[in-house]
Formats: sequence, C-alpha cells, structure tokens
Amino acid sequence: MLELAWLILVFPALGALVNLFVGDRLGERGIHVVASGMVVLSFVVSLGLFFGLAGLDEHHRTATVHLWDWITVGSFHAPAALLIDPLSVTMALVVTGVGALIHIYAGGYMHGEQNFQRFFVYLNFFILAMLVLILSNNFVGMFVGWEGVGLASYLLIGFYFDRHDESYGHYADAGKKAFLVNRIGDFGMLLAVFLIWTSVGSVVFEEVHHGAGALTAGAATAICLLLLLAATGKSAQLPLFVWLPDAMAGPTPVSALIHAATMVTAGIYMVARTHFLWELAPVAGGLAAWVGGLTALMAATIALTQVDLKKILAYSTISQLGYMMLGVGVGAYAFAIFHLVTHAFFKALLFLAAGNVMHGLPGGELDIRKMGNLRAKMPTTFWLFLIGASALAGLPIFSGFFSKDGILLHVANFNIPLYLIGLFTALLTAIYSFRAVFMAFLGEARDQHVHDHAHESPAVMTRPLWVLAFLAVVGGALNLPVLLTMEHYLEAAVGAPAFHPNVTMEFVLLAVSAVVAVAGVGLAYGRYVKGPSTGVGRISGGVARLVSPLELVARNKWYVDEFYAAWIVGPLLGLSVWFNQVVDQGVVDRAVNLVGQVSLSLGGNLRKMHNGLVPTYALSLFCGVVALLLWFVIGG
Amino acid sequence: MVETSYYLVLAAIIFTVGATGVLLRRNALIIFMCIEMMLNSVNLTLIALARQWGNLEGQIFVFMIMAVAAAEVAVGLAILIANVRHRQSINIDEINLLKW
Amino acid sequence: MASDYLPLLILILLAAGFGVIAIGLPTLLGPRERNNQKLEPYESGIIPFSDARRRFPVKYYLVAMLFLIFDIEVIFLYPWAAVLRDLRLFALVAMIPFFIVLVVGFLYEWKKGALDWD
Amino acid sequence: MDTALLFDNAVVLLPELVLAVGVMVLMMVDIGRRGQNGSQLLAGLSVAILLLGIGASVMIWGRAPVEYLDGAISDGFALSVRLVILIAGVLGVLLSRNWFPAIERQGGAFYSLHLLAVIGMMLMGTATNLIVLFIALEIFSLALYILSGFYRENARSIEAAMKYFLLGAFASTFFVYGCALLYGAGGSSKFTQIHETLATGGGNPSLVLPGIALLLVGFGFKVSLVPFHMWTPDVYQGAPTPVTAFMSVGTKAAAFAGFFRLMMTALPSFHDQWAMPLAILAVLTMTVGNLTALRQSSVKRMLAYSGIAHAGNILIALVAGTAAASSAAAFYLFAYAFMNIGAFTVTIALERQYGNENDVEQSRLAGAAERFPVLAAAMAIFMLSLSGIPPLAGFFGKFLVFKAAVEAGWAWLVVIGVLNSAVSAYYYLRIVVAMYFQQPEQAGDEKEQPFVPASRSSVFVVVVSVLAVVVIGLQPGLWADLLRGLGQ
Repeated sequence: MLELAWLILVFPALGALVNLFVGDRLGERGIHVVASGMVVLSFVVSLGLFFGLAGLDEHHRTATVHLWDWITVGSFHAPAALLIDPLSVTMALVVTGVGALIHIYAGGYMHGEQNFQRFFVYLNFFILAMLVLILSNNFVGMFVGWEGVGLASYLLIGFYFDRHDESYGHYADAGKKAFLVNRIGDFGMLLAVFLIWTSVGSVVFEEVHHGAGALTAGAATAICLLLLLAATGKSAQLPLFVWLPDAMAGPTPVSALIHAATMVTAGIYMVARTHFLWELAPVAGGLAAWVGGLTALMAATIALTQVDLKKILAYSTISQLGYMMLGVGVGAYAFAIFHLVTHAFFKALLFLAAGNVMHGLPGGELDIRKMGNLRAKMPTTFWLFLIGASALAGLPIFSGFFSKDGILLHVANFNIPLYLIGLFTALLTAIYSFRAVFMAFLGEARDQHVHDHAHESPAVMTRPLWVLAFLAVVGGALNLPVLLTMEHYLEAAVGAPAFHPNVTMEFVLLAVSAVVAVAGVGLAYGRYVKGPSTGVGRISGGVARLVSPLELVARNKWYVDEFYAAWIVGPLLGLSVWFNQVVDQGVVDRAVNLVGQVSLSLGGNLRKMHNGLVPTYALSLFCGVVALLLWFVIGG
Repeated sequence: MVETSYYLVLAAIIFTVGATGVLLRRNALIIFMCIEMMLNSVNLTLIALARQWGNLEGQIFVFMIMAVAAAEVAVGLAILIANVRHRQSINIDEINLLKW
Repeated sequence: MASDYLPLLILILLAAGFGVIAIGLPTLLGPRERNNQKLEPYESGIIPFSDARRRFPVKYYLVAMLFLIFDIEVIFLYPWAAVLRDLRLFALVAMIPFFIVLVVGFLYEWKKGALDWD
Repeated sequence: MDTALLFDNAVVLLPELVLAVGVMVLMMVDIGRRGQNGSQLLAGLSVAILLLGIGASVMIWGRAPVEYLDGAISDGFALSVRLVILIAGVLGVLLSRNWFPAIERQGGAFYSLHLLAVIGMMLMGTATNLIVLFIALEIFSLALYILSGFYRENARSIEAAMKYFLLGAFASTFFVYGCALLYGAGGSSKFTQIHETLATGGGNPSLVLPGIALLLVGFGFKVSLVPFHMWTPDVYQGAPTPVTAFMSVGTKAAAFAGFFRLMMTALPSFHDQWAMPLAILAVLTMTVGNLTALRQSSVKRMLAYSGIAHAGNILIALVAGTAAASSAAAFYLFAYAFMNIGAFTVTIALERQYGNENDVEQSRLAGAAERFPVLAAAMAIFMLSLSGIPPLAGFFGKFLVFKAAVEAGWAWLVVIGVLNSAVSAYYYLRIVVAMYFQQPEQAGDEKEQPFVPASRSSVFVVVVSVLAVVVIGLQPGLWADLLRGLGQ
C-alpha cells in the first residue's frame, strides 16, 4: 500500500491538467466533479497510507517511497522521494480531507463565475504543491512545494484581479503582496538549506536527523533562526504577517484553503519536521515561542476591532498560528500539530460559513455592523458558525479547547509570562469570536435592506460544512487519553516531549482555560447582546479612557502596514530612484562635468559642457578601471 | 641597452593619454583614433616585454593586434558612416535616442 | 654602448647636411624673380578649380576600408616569407587555409559589388 | 618542423572548423543566389551548419582533453560552453528568419556574421592562450557590433551599434593591455606556462596584479558587470531583438568561459587577491542590476538589467573558484540560454503583434493573457524561471552556484545573492501581473487589431525553450552530469 503513495500526488496533478486542457469541454459540472473527485481520491489514498502505517510496528512507522534520482551533482544528492510517517500522513489527511470538502463547497460558491475552469485548475495545483511540501523527504523537495504553494496562493488571491475596493485596494496587489512577503521567508529557507547541506552534508530529513549530532550549537541556532524567518513568512507571524489579511481578497473557498488546510500551516509543519534541529537550538526555540506568543496576542487585539467578518477570521488565524508557533517553540510539537488539525476543522468551517453569509447577503456584505439577527434568515449557517466559534473560543468539549490547552500546558512549564500572554489571548479569542457571532446572528437587524434580502445557501454549500462541524466538535477526541492518542501517534515522527505534566497541574490548567473561555463568551454576551447595539464594540465607562488609545492602535492593525510603507517599501523604491536619477544622472553626469572643467583649465579648448551618454558610459568604465587598479596595486 | 621599464612607463603614459582622449573628445573619429593610440601603446609594451623575455610570442601578439585593429577600423568606419546617414553628425553627444 | 649609436649619428649629420646644402646652395647661387606663376601650387599643369578640402564620395571610404583589410594581411606574409626557407612544407601547408579565407573574402566583396565604382 | 603538427589533435577544434568551412560555403552560396527566396535557403543552411557543429561537439564529447598547438583545448568545460553557444546560435538564427527586411537583402552577410560570432564565442571557451583568447574575443565582438546595427533603417539600431562599438573597442584596449602585462609577468602567453612561471617564483610578479585589474575590465565589459555595464541596456534595446536574444546569452557564456579558464588555470595562485574585488563587483552588479530593473518600462531594457543581475550571480561562481563552481556556472548558462532566449522570443512575437517595430512597452502587456494565452503562459514560465522559482531550470542554476559558493566559504556573498533574487521577483512578477491581472487601457482599440500570428520558427523556439526550462528543472541531475566544469 505504501508504495502507492505517489498516487496521492498524481490525482491532483491529473485534475489540474485535465481541467486545464479539456476543461472548456467538460462544462461547470464536469470540471467540478473532476477537480473535487481527484482530491477525494487523494484523500482515499491518504487514508490507505494511514492504515498502512497503522499496520506497522509502532516504533518503525516510517517509510520512504523513492520515485527517481532527482538531482545528483557531485556529493550533493536530492532524490524525488516521499517520506511517509505519522506526521506527513496526518498532514496529508488534513490537506486532502479539508481540501476535498472545500473543493465540493467551491462548486456551489463559484457557480456561474467567469473563470470557473481556471479557478479549479489553480485549486488543484494548490493542493498538489502543498502535498509536495509535506510529503517530500528532503529539504529541496520541500522547497519546491514551498514555492509552489506561494505561487498558487498568489494566483488565487489575485483571482479577482479586475476588482478593487476600499478594504483591499486592487485585488491583484494583494496577491503580489502575499507572494513578495513570502519570498522574504523563502530567502530564509533557501539559506537554511545551504547551511544544513554544508554543515551536515545532506538534505534528506532522515540523514540530517542522524547527522544533526555533529552540528555545533552555533550552526544549529543559525539554521533554526533562518528556518524561523521562513516560517514567519509562510505562517504569517510577526513581523511578516501583513500579507494574510489582504489574502482575504481571494474567493472565500481560497481563504478557507489558505487559512485552514494549506499554506499557513506549512511553517508549523516545517518546524515540526525539523524538530531535531530545534532541540539543538534552545535559543531559536525560545525566540519562536515569543514570536508566536506576541503574534497571538497582537492579532487577537486586532481581531477585536475589525468589522469585516472575513478579516476577523483572518486575524484569528494569525492568532491561532501564533499559538501553534508557541507550541513548537516550547517543544510541544505533537500538540502544535494537534492544534493545527483541529484548527483546520473549525477554521475551514468558519470561513465557509462566512462564505455562506457573504453569499446570502446582498452585494456580498461582510460588515458585521450591518448584520444582526441573521439567525432568523439563515439558521443552518448560524448553527454552523456557532459551532466553529465555540471551537475557536476554546469552549470545553469542543476540539479547540483540548488542543489549545495542550499547548498552554507546555507553555506554563516553559515560561510563566508567556503562559499569561497565552491565557489572556484565549480570553480575547473568546470575546472576538463571540462578538462576531452575536453581532452577526443575534440581536436585532441593524440594516433592514440587508436583512430583507438575506437568504440561506444551497445544500451543496451547507452539507460539507456539517462534516466539518462534526469534526470541529469531536476533533478533540483525537487526543483523549487512552482512547485515541494522537500525541502518542505522532511521537514516531516528532519525538516524545521532554516534559510530562502531572495530572493535578493538568486539571488545574484545564479548569483555568475553561473558566477563561466561558468568561470571554460571557463578556461578549454582556457587551454585544445586552449592551447597546449600535457600537463597533467600544468598551464604555471609566475604563474606556484608559484603553481607548490602545484600541485605536489595535483598530489600525498596530500600524504595521504604515510602518512598512514608511520604512521598507519607501526606501527601497527611493533607492531605486536614487540609482536611476542621482547616481546615473546626477553623480556620473557631475563627474563628467568635473572632468570637463579640469580639461578646460588644462587645454582650454572645450567650449561648453555636454551631457552626452557615450562619454558618461566611458567614464563609468574608466572609474571602474581606476578603482580596480587602485585596489590591486595599492591594496594588493 | 635601455631598461624595459622605461618602455613600459612610456607605453603606460601613451595609453593614459589615449584613454583621456576617449573620455574628453566628442568627435567619434577622434575617439576612434585615441583607441588606436591605446592599442599601439599596448604594442609597444608587448615588444618591450618580448625583448625582455627573449621570446617571440609578444611579437606575434603584436601582429594579431595590428590585424584586429585594422578590422576594427573597417567595422568602426562603416558604423560611423551608417550613423552619419541618420544624423549628419559624428558628434557623440548627439547620439542619445536610447537612454534610461 | 654609446658606440652603437655612432652610425646613427653620422647618418643624421649626413642627412641634415644634404638638406642644408640642397636648399642653401640654390638660394645663394640662383637668380630671384617673383611673379604670379611662381605662387601657383603647381607651376605646370591645371589651374586649381576649387578647394581641395571638399566632400568626396563615400565610395572612397569603402575602397579605403577594403584596401586596409587586405593590406594588413601583408604583416602575416612578411614573417612567413622570411622563415619559409626553414620551415618548408609546414609553412606552406599552414598558409593554404589562410589564403583560402582571403580568397573567399575577396570573391565575396567582388561579387557583392563592393568594388564597382558606379 | 613536422607538418603533422598541424593535424595532430586538430579534432579539438572540429566544431569551429565545421562552422568556419560552413561560413565560407554560406558566403559562396550567397553570391551565387538570385532573387529573394534565397534568404530562406541561407537560413536553412545556417541552421544545418550549426547542427553539424553540435554534431561535431557531440562526436568529440567525452574524449580525454587534448591541446592543439598550445592554443586550444577540448575539455568538458569547453564542450559544455560550446553546447550552450551553439544552442543559442541555432535559436538566434531561427528567430532572425523573417524578422526584418535587411535579412532579405543581405541574408548572406547576416548569417555569416552570426556564424562568425558563434565561432568566436566557442573559441573563447577553448582558448588556453592569451593570443587566442584575444582573437576569439575580437571575432565575436566585431561580428556583434555589425549585427546590432543591422537594422539599418532604424536609427536606434545604428545608435546601438555605435555605442557598442565605441565602448567595446575602448574596453578591449584595457583587456589587451592586461594580456600584455600578464604576458610580461609570466613570459608566455600560455595560461599553464604563466601559472608555472609565477608559482615557481619566476617572472615579474609586480605586473600580475595590474594585469588582472585590466583583464577584469575587458571581461567585466563583455559580461556587463557594474560599473562596466552602462552599454548593456542601450544596446539590448536598440539592437534587432533576435540579435539581442542571441548575444545576451552567447556573449555571457563565451566571456564567462574565457574568464573562468584564465582565472582558474593561469592565476589560481592569486585567488586570494582577485576573489575579493570580484565579490565586490558581484554584489554591485546584482544590486544595481536588480534595483535599476525595478524602474524600467521597456521589456527589452528590463531584460537587459535582469541580464546584468544574472551576470552578478554567475560571477559568484567565479569568486568561489572551484571546479564545482565552474560546472555550476556552465549549468547556469545552459539554463539561462533557454529562459532568456525564450523571453526574448515572446517579446518578438508581441512586437509583431503590436506593430511596434523593435521593442515592447510593459504597459502594452496588459491583458495579454486573454488575447495570447499560449504566449502569455510561456512568458510566465520564463519569468518564473528567471526569478528562480523551483522546480524550473533557473532555480537550479542559482541553487548550484550558491551551493558551490557556500562550500567555498562565501556564505555572506550567497546571502546577498539570495536577497537579490528575492528583490528580482518583483520585476519579473510585474510582467506576469500585467499579462494576467490587468486590463488593457484602451480595450476597444487593442481588440480591433487583427491577430498577427507569430512566425513558425519563433513558435518552435518558444516550445523548445518551455520544454527545456521544465525538463531541466525536473531532471537537473542529468544535465548537471553532462555539463562539466574545469578540471572535471
């Protein structure tokens, strides 16, 4: 069974190719069936792999499926091979499973769109790239998937390239932003790969794992810091998270796919995959934990102030990814992956439910200030969204509760301030997720026009969501002690955690988390259902004067975009202009003038200064000659 | 017998004069002549060095440079004439259709 | 060392002396008479009809260029001729491709009409 | 002297000889032809000659390296570079066909010069002697000066030729001066002999360093390193686009090949002295090239600046100065040949479409994806490959070069290189964005224009290039094995 693992890649590739070349003859329905069918088949293969692995001995649940020798240059060897182990299979199940549901949903959502065919080609390509990323058994293969995901996301986020509006600007720019920010992360990834190769002599995970002992602490730290840069880019962490909220410009199924199943989880997966390096580099791990914790907090505060339903969810994703980063940072790899899985369930659910809201409201309205009492008009969507929000808020019994708590448990052991940040973020999470629920679905309708035209979505758009809702509720059971222990299952791939909490501590922290989550929901209820229904969610009373400046900062996303515009993009463009105008035309031309004046005083027969170009070029060349001669004759 | 270094210094001076001419002149033909002057200073260098080493390779090199210089003259004049047909001028300051 | 240059010195003195004598002697001995005919550039022949520095056809350049290229090949023939006796067949064989290339080039310019004046 | 000396090992130069004879045949055919149709015949003949040249290279592939008359060698590196240049030559001829009216009238001259340029470039990679190196450089330079001005009706083309010629001749003098000094230092024009003399403490070591400095100028000009790069955008923009496509690849391959061989066989003992200035040049070249490319509006100028940046990347391999680095550079050039010529070919096809004779403004690309889906897709692949997205060919070129540099201890240089390629994504992507994500401004006018199909030979070139870029990316190991470095 395991030898057939390559099929998992073939299906989406086939789907993309078929739709690309003969899609226009298949019609909408045909395209949809091919695209989703292929991902479902991939999911079936993933299931097969899962059971195949389960049949193996518990400590040797890992297999390499060698496809072909991809690159062999001197001693450098990168095979095209798949690594099948609990970690990659878990990821593959999530990607193909959630991906398949999103594909099915997208058939309804994109119905009647002009570029239906292109959309599904991109979507299948996206799944393919993500699978290459998680299944490759070496860094180079992973990098291929890494870039492929970036490219696919760029194509999909910019899908509505002809649109632009206030909140996203030109939609095509959003895609470009995502791609370019990711390139900065890729830069870290590529350098890390080089460093690994020069210090360990291999890029195959298994061999690097075995050879990692030879790494010095400095080298390991350097590698991990570069990997962290890569992860912050892909997984939208501080300081590179700016692209993710803008990525909402894409069609909603794409947002669901990017946020839930693919793309953003790549960074977390990569860290878990390279856990053996992080164990050698506690400094980098600590930094990752802090980056994660602060990202979680910051994104949660921003989410609290957003009024666009999808943007709330976008910031919540960043915040939840912060949790995962926090988890891998403190060494709780299994829990981070566990949270990744549950998050995939409930975030996909939330996005698709939000998609239903958008779909059912006139003009694709997303402003929660204009909603209210939608429960009456779209009850199914309400329940679905409620389940998702409960899981996100970490209410007991729901899946998010267990996975988030697992991470916090390990964080508490690692660093108390970080734990407090995590806990406070949990409170904020509960508040903002239920703020969205209450403002959108409960209370009274604030915009009668919107309310009147609201309608429930067709079955094709609600049925897949029930599957996700089911998973979002019971997903926590994956890691219930004794029953199904995902934590234990993943140990073969990511190693056993160094820390085993005692039961008392576990229960105390569990109780604290539960209380915090419920308190958050209670606060939101008091504020948004009982309180005045007009506000954006401003905290009133004496506290307001204290927190309002902070809120202003938060509502403006902590001015990160502005910071970039002022300090990074501006100077870079400025530098380019500077090269173009000042260096080429200013400095060089001036130098020509100077030479001319010298020659005036010497020969006295030059009439007037000319800014001809050939002389300029010759002068530039000559300056190079002089510089080189000086270097070699004096410096050498 | 004059020391080799004298020739080398003389050649370097001629070379520099030629390079200065290229930088300062605006008439394409004169620039061209300056380039020829630079090439000839290289020839002088080669002859002096060939004499110092007592082998012929430097002299052969000089022949080659002369042949190449002749070819360069032919090509250069042809391009110059073609340019004059478009512009009626050989002032290189007027050649700036292509820029930034 | 200095004696190496003695022949050169003698040559320079002889040349200078000849020049001085050739110009000086007629000046001293010859009769002097100024008239318009004597101020003409050419005492005998055609009277100049325009400025010598006028524009002339671009074809001169073309021929000059072609001449230049073929002329410069002489620098390869000179040393070749000097050592032909010693190298014998080797030199002869080595020169064949060189000449083939030249002939092909010559045929090309000829047939392309580069040598036609009109 | 023994006449057999002339023929022993002459097989080393077999591809060059095939082409040289081919050029003469071509010229004879040209003077014998009548009427207009002969031009197609000449194009076909040129392609056949170049294919014969490729055949000759394949024939002598894998033989033990031998040297011919102390002047040329056939080792794996020389053969690899030859292959790149011959491929660029074939694609260049295919593109030139039908491109401009001058081809119809003066096809013989055009194709002969084209083949002569190829010969010069190939010689550059095989030369083991300063004299041969210089002659090779001049052969292809002179041919390219004329070719860039071949579109005589166009003032820009003539201007490009003029600038290229004046600056090229100027740079050549520095190059040849450097050769002279190096000859003076080592007492020989043979690379290995120079190395031996200097390594054993003989010669005039004081002449070496100035000699290197001046040689760098000549090479720097040909491969367009900053600050010797100023001619590049003007000439690339002004020259007929097929010529630009050919020379952007061929010149780089040839000059880098000569550069590598000279530095690594004649001057390896001075690596410590020349590596650092070259590293600085590489940084300057990549940075200035990329940053200036950000602000270009013409596709051809953008590609010119991108070519400058790529030269900086390849220079990193020379800085590393190892055998692995030289084979990485050969691979880089091989990949670059396809993606760059491909990009220029699409430009040619669009030029035809927009009736804008010799250039395309980036703004004209808006909405191209809807009107020319195939061309746009091909262009997107070339752009992605040029910016180094895996698994396309361009990525592995960069990857191998950077890897070799890291191994040789130039990690800081690689950091700058990788950062630069992150910057470069911006302007490559802008082309893709324009084609796919923008609407043409006057949609009405654009759509009125009838569709002008690309010529069959340029379609062929696009297809070959796309396939090559993808296949090299999927099986880089195969090609990396085939393309050898120095001393391998």
